Amino acid sequence: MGRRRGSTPYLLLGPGLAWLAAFFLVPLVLLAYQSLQSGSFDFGYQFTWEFSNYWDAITNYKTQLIRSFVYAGLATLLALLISYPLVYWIAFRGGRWKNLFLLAIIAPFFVTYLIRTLAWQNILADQGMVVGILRDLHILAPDGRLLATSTAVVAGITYNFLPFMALPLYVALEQIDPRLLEAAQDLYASRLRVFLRVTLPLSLPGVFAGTLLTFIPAAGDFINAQLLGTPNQHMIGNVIQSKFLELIDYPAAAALSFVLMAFILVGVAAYSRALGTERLTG
Amino acid sequence: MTAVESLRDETNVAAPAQQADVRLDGVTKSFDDVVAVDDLTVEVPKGSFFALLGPSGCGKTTTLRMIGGFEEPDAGAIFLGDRAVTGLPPHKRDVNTVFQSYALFPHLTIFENVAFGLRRRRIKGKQLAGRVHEMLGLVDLHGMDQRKPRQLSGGQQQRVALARALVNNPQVLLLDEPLGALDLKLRKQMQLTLKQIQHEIGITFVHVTHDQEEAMTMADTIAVMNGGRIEQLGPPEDLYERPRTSFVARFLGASNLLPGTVEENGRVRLRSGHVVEVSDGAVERGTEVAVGIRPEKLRVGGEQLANRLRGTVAERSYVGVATQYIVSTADGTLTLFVQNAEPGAGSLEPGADIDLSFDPEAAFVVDHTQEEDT
Amino acid sequence: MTAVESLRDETNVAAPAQQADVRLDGVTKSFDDVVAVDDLTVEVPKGSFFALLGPSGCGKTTTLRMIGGFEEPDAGAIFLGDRAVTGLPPHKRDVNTVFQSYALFPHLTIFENVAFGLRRRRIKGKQLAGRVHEMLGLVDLHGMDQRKPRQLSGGQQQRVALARALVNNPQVLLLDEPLGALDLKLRKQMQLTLKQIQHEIGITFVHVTHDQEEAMTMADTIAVMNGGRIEQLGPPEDLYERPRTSFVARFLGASNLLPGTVEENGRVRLRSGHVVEVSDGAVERGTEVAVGIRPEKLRVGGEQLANRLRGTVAERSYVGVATQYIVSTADGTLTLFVQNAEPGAGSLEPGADIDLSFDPEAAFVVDHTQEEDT
Amino acid sequence: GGSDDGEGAAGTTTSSGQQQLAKTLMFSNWTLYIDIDPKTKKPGTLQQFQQKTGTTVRYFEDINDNATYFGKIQRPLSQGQSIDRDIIVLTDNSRFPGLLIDKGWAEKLDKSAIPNISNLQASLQHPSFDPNRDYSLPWQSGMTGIASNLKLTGTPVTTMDDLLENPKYKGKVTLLTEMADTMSLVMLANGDDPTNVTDASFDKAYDRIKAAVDSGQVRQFTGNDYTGPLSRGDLACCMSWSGDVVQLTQDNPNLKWNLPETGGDIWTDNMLIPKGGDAYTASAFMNFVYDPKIAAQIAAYVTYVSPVKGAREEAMKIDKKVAANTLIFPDDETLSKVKIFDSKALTNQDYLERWQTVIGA
Amino acid sequence: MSVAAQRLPVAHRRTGVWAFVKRHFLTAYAIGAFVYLLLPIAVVIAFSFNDPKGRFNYVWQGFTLDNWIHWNAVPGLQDAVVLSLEIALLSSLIATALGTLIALALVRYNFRGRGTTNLWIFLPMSTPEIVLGASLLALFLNLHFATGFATILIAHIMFNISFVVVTVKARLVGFDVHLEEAAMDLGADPWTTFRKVTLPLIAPGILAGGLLAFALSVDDFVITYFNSGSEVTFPLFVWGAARVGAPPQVNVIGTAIFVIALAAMAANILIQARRSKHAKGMA
Ligand SMILES: Nc1ncnc2c1ncn2[C@@H]1O[C@H](COP(=O)(O)OP(=O)(O)OP(=O)(O)O)[C@@H](O)[C@H]1O
Ligand SMILES: Nc1ncnc2c1ncn2[C@@H]1O[C@H](COP(=O)(O)OP(=O)(O)OP(=O)(O)O)[C@@H](O)[C@H]1O
Ligand SMILES: [Mg+2]
Ligand SMILES: [Mg+2]
Repeated sequence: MGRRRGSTPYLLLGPGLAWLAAFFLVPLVLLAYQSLQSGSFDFGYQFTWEFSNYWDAITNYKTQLIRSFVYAGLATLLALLISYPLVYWIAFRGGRWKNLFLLAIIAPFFVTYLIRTLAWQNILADQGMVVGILRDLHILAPDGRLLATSTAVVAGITYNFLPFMALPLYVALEQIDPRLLEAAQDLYASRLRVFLRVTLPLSLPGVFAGTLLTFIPAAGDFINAQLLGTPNQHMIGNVIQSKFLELIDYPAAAALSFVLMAFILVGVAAYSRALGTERLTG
Repeated sequence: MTAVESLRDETNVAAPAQQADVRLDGVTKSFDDVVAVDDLTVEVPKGSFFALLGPSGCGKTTTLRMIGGFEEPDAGAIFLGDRAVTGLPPHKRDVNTVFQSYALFPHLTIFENVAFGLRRRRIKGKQLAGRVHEMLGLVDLHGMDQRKPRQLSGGQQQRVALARALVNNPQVLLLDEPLGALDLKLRKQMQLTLKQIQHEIGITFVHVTHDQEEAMTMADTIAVMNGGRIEQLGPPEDLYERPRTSFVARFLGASNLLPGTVEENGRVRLRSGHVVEVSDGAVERGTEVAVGIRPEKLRVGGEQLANRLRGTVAERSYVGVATQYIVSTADGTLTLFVQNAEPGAGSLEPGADIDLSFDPEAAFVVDHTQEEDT
Repeated sequence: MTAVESLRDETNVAAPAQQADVRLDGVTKSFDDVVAVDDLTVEVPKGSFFALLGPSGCGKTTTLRMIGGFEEPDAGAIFLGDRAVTGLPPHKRDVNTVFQSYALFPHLTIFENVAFGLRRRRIKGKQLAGRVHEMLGLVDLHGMDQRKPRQLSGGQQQRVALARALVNNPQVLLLDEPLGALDLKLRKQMQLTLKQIQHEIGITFVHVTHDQEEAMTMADTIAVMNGGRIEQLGPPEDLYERPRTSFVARFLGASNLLPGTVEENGRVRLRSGHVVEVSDGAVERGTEVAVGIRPEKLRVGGEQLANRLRGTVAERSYVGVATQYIVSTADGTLTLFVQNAEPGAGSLEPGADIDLSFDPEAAFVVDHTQEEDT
Repeated sequence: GGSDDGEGAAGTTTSSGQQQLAKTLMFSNWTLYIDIDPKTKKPGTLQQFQQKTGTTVRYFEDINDNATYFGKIQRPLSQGQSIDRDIIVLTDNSRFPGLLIDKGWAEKLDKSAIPNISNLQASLQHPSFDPNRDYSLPWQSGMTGIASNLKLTGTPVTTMDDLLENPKYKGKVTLLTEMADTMSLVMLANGDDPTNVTDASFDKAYDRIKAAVDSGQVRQFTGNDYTGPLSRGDLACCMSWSGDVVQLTQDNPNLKWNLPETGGDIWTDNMLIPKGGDAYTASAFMNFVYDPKIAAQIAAYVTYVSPVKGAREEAMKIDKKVAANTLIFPDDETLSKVKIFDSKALTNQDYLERWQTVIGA
Repeated sequence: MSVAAQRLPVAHRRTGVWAFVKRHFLTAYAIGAFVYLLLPIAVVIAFSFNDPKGRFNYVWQGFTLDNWIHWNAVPGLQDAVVLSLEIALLSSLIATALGTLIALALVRYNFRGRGTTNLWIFLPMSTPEIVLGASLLALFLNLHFATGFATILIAHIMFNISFVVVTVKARLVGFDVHLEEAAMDLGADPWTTFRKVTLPLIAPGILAGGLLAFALSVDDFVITYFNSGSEVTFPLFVWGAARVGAPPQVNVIGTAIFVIALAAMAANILIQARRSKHAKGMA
C-alpha cells in the first residue's frame, strides 16, 4: 500500500480534485447556503440559518427516505446476485472476447433510459407474455400485474444500475491468480468452497466498489419510481424533484439533498469498516 | 465432470482406495506446439519415496500437475490406487501438492493457510489449532502464524507451502522442489522431517528436486526425465554407478566420458589408441562407446589400479571438502577430486605431469552416440 | 522524492561513479516488530564477487532490496561508489536485481522482458534484438522469446529473470538465489557464465545463495548472516577451515563439535576426560569451548594422526561420492565421510567398533556458549 | 436580448418612428411541435416567415417539461440576465406562464404588430393568468378528456365517476400529473367550477382523488406516458389529451377519446416573450402564425387544437380528413364544454403541496 | 492431438445429462443473464422496423425499412446523437484520465487527508442530480459562463470522475508491486514504469471505468438539461419527443450505436488476435 511519500500523491490528485473542487464543491457550497434560507419563491428567499429545513426534511419524509434505502438495498443485492456469476464467467471463461462482453453489459445505455423503459413496459405489459406466464404459474394473481408495483420499481433500479455492479466486480475477478484456485482445490475445497474461501474474499474489493457504485446513485434515483411505480412507491429523489421543480422550494430541496448525502456517507463509512475493505481499498 | 459420475461407480467395484499408489500409463501432454510430457509410463509403489529428476523444462511440474488433477492429459490414463482418476477434480483426489510457485493464499494468515485443508475436512477448534501449530513447529515457523504470506521471506513462504500440504497426511504427496529456497542446514532438517513423516504415516512421496544429493539420500527410486520422457529409472546407486545413457551419466554429477571403440568384451580402445578394461562387457564388438568414470573414482598415481592414464594438470581449484583438478589427456580433459585430508592433496601445480588410474569396477560404458543429445 | 534533489547536488561533488562498489554503514531495517536487518556494516570491493549466506529469514533479501532501493533503511547509510544513495529511486541506481520471486512482466513476451532494460536506454532494432537473443542463448532459452512468462517452467522463468538483469551490464548486480530452481548441470553452466561475465565486464556481484558449494567456488568473499547481522566475513577457505563461531561452523557444511575445557595452550580436555591437541591456541585457559572437526577430516583407524577417538558405528548411509557413518562416542555422536574409492570404504557394519583420528591442523576451536544459539 | 450574436437584437426605432424587424428571432419550443416541410425537412412555417420578412428564425426544441424548463430559466431571469430567447412556449395547465408574468419576466406583446389577434378563438381570449392577452398568445391547444380502450371497456367511458370509482376498472386507470388537468375534470364532475376554485371545491375534489388512489383504483399519475399502456391495453381508460389520441387511434382503432359528460378542460401552450426578448419581432412572428393559412398548416401537422379561427376552412384545402377531425378542429359545441383551470389555484402553495403529496412526491 | 482424439470419445460416452448440465451451468447462466440485459435492446431493434401510422411507436403495426432508409427524417435527432457521442467520448476520456490518477494516489501513497479524500469521492455520486445540475448552473451563471457544449462537458466529467476512481481502485488493490520495482530496477523512471507496466496491467480496470463513464454520460438527462443551454443531446431529444410521440428513428439510432460499438470492439479484438498470431509465427 502507501509507500513513498512526498509530493507525488498530491500531483496525482491535483487535476482531478481541482476539477471536483471547482465544479462540485463550489456548487455544493451554494447549495448549503440555499439549504439554510427561508421564504418562498414568490416573495424571495432570505438567508436565516434556517436549520428547521433539515428537521422538516427528516421528519416529513421519513417514509420516502427509508423506502429509498430499502429499494436501493434490494436492488443492490439483486444486482450483485445477478451480475456475479455473469462476470465470473466473463473473467474466467471469456477468453479473448472479454472486452466485447463488457461492452455488451453497458450496451443498454446506448438507447436512452426512456426507450429502455418503454421496451420493458412492452415486455412486462399486463397483456404481455411474461405476465401471462406468471399468471398461469400462479406466481401472479389472475388480475395481478408487474408494472406500477414496488416489484417493478426495484426491478427497474436493478436493471438500470447493473453495469455499475458488474464492471467493478469484473475488474477484481479478472486479476485473481488461477493458481490460487488450483491450490484450494488441491486442499479438498469443492467448487463451492473454493468460491467461498478464495474467490469471493479475493474479489471483495470489487464487491465493495460495485455495491457502492450501485447503492449510492440508486438511493437518489427518482425516475424508476416515477415511471414504474404508483404514488406509493415514490422515493426521496421524487420528493426532491417535486420540491425543486413543482413547488420551487429550493431550501427544502437543498436540505433534503444534504440529509440524503449525510445518510449515505455515514452508511459508506460504516460499510467499509464492516467489510474491512478500508484497508484493502486504501 | 464427465468422468466423475462414472468414477463414483467404479470406486464401488474397485478395491479399497487405501492401497493407493500412483500409476501413469502412456500419459502425454502438450501445450500448443510444446510437448511437455511425452507418452510417460511410470509406477510409484505405495509408501515409497519417488524422486523425479531432470533438467529444467523437462516436464516434471507438468507431470505432477496431471497427477494432482490440474491438467488433463491429452492421452493416456492416470491411476491413484486402482482407480483411474482422469477427469476427477483435484479436491476429490486424496493428493496434496507443494507448488513450485507456493500459491499461498494472500488474503489468509499463515495459520489459516495451513489450516485450509483441515477445515475442509471439518476439523475444528483445539484439534485444528494443535495440528497447525505442530506443523508450523516442524517447519520452524513458530510465532509467525498471524502474518500474511507477503510478510514472509522466500524460504519462509516455501515452508508454509510445505506445511500446508503436509498437515493433511494425504495418501500421496506431490512435492515440486519443496526445499529449493532453503539453506543447507534447514534443508537437511526438513529432509529428515519428511523422511520421518513418510515412515510414520507411510505417505507416498513424489518429489521433484534439483538437489541430487537430496534425491540420492532420500529416494527409494529415482526417475531421470529428459524432454518429457523417462531416461532411466531405478534405485539411487544404480543410476549413479551404472548410468545407462551418457545423459544420465552427465546429469548425475560430473562424469568423465572417454570416447572409444569396443575391442572385445571388457576392453575398450580409446581414441588415443590406449586400451582400458571395463567391468560390464555386454557391449557388441566394434560399437562406438564412451567409457565413463566419476571424478572421485580417479586416483592420483597409484599403480594399484588396472587402468592408467597420463596427463598434465590444467587447472586446480579448491572446493571445500576436496581439491578439484582439471587434467588434459590424449583422450580429452578429465576432472578429478582429491580429498584434502589425503597427504599432499593440494600439492600438484598446474602444468605438472600427473598419473591417473582407475578400477575397472568403477568405470561404466554408455553409448557414445547419445553424447550429443545433451 | 525530497531526498533525490539533495542527492543530485551530492553527486556533483562526489567522485565519478565508475569506481562503484557497495557499502552499507550501520544499516537497520525493521518491519513493524521484526528486525530484518540489524545495524549491518559491510563493504563490497569493486568488481568482486560477494556471496551472502545465511539461514532462511536472516535478512538477505531485505539487504539486497535496500541496496536496490526498494526499501528505505530505518537507520544507516548505503553507498554506491562514493555516493550515498539513501533515498535515490531504483531507476537512478546503476544496479540490477534478479528477484527471488522473478517478478517477470506477465503481459510482455520473454523477448520484451529481457529487452525492457535496454529499451529504457534507447537501444533499438538490430542491436537490441542481437543482445537479447545473445543473452537468451546464454541462458539456454532459444526460441522461447515469443512466449509469455506463464508459459514457461519454473527454471525457465528464473533464467529469464537472470537474463533480464544480466543483459544490462550494470555496475552492480544483485542476485537473490538466481540459480535456485535449476538442476545441477545447468546451475554449473550458469555459474561459469556468471564468472565469465564478471571477469569480462568486471561487474560487482552481490550474490545470495543457499548452495554453499556455489558460494565456495564462486565468491571472493563470503558473508554469513544470522538474525540480521553478519556473523563472519572472509574468503571461503577461512570460513570453512577456521569458522569463528559454532553457528558458522554448523552452517557451512556439517561439523562435529566436541565440548570441552581449555587445559593449556593447544590442549583441550573433552567431557569424557580425553585430551586432544588443537592447532590454534589463542584461547585462555579454563574457558568452555568446543573442538570442531569436519566429517571428511576424520580418518578411520590410522595411527598416523595425533588425536584419536573411539566409538561404535550407529548408522551408515550411502551418499554417492562417499559413505556416511554416524559414530557415537563418549563425547557425543560424530559424522564422517569415507571416500568410496578408498579400499573397504563401505565395509563397516552398524554396531562395529571404530577408531577415529584427526590432525590437530584440521581441528578448530569455537566458543562453546554459542552452540545454543543455533 | 435578441440573437446570441447580438446583432439586430431589440427592434430599433428609426427616425420615422417606424419599427424594424431584427435579423434573427430566437424561438424555443417543444420538440416536434411545428410543421416540417417534407422536401427541405425544415420547419416550413419558419422558412415562409423568412421569405416574407427576411428575419431568420433560430428554432430550438429545448423545452420538454414546463417545470424543468422554468427551473432552468428562472435563475438568469431572476438575476436580470437575458436567456437569449424572443419567444418561449409554456403550458397554462401549469403555474409557470402566470408566474413568468407576475414576476415581470415577460415582455408585453406589441399588439400593433398583431392585427391577426382577432383570429384568436373566443374561448381562449380571457385566461385568468393573462385576462387581456397582454403577454401571451396560444401556440396550440389541447383538450383534456377521457380515453378508453374499447377492447376492455366495451363502450366509451364518459364519466369521471367510472374513472374514479367503477371497480371494473380498478388498477387500470391513470390520471394526469398536472393539477389543472385532473382537478378541473373532477371538479366539473363534482358540479364545481374549475375556473374559480374555492377551498371547499378543492377539498371535495382532493378527497375524492385521494380515495381513488388509496383504494388502488388509480394506477398511476402520468404525463403523456399513459400512451403506451393505453394503446397496449394495460389501461382500460384514463385521463388523456386529445392530441395524443389523434395519433394513437391511427394505430389502434379501439381507442376512443371524449370529453366527460360533465365537461372537460382545455389547456394552451402559450407563446411568451421572456424579459430582454425582442417584442416587436416576436409579435410580428405571432401575427404571421395567426394567419389562418399558416395556422392550418401547423395544426394539420402537429394535430393539436388550433387556437386560430378560420384555420379549419384553410385546412380543408390541405387535408379534408384532418379538417374533419373534431379533436383537431373541435366544433363550437365541444368548445363550449371545455374550461380553463383557475390560475390562482395554480399558484396557491398550499394546494400545490397537497397535490404533490397525493400524486406521491 | 490425434492421440487425444482417440480417447475423447471415451470421455463423452460417459457424459450424463446431469454432468453436462453441471459443466455448462455457468455458461448457460451467463447466456441467460445476457438475454436479460439485452432483451429491451431486442425490442428496441424490433420496433426500429415497426411501421406505425401515428407518432407513437408502441404497438407492432408491420415491418418496414423506411425508418432505416430515412433514419435522419426526424429533424434535430441526428445532431442530438452526434452531440451526445462527442460529449460521451470526451468526458469519459478525460474523466478516466483524472480518475485513474486519483485512484493511483489513493491506493499507492500514504498522505495527509487520504482517508477524507476516500470519503469525499463518494459525495458527487450521492448528490441528487437535480440539485447538482441546478447549483452547477447557478455557478456558471454567476461566472457569466455561457452554457452549452463546454458546460455539458464540464458537468459530465465532474460526475464521471468518482465512478472511474472507485472502479480503478478495485483493480489497483492487490496489484503486485514487485513488478513495478522490477521495472524501476531496470532503469524505468516512474512515468515509464506506469506506462509500460502499471498501465497495461490495470488496463481492464481503466477500460471498465471508462465504459461506466461513457454509459453515464451518454444516458444522462437531468444534469445535462440544466447546463445544456440551447444544445440538445440524445436523451434530451427523446424526452422532448416523448410528449408528442416516439418516432421509430429513435430506435434506429439507438440500434445503430449499439451495433456499431459492438462491431468495432469485435473487429479490434480480432485484429489484435491476428497480430499476436503473426508475432508467434515470426518466432
Ligand atoms: N514485509 C514484511 N513484513 C514483515 N516482516 C517481513 C517482511 N519482509 C520480510 N520480513 C521478515 O524479515 C526477515 C528477513 O526477511 P528476508 O526476506 O530478508 O529473509 P531472507 O534472508 O531473504 O530469507 P530467505 O533466504 O528465506 O529468502 C524475515 O524474518 C521475514 O519474516
Ligand atoms: N502453459 C504452458 N504453455 C506452453 N508451454 C508450457 C506451459 N507450461 C509449461 N510449458 C512448457 O512445458 C515444458 C515442461 O514444463 P514443466 O513446468 O513441466 O518443466 P519442469 O520440469 O517443471 O521444469 P522446471 O524444473 O524448470 O520447473 C517446458 O518446456 C515449458 O516451457
Ligand atoms: Mg517445475
Ligand atoms: Mg530471500
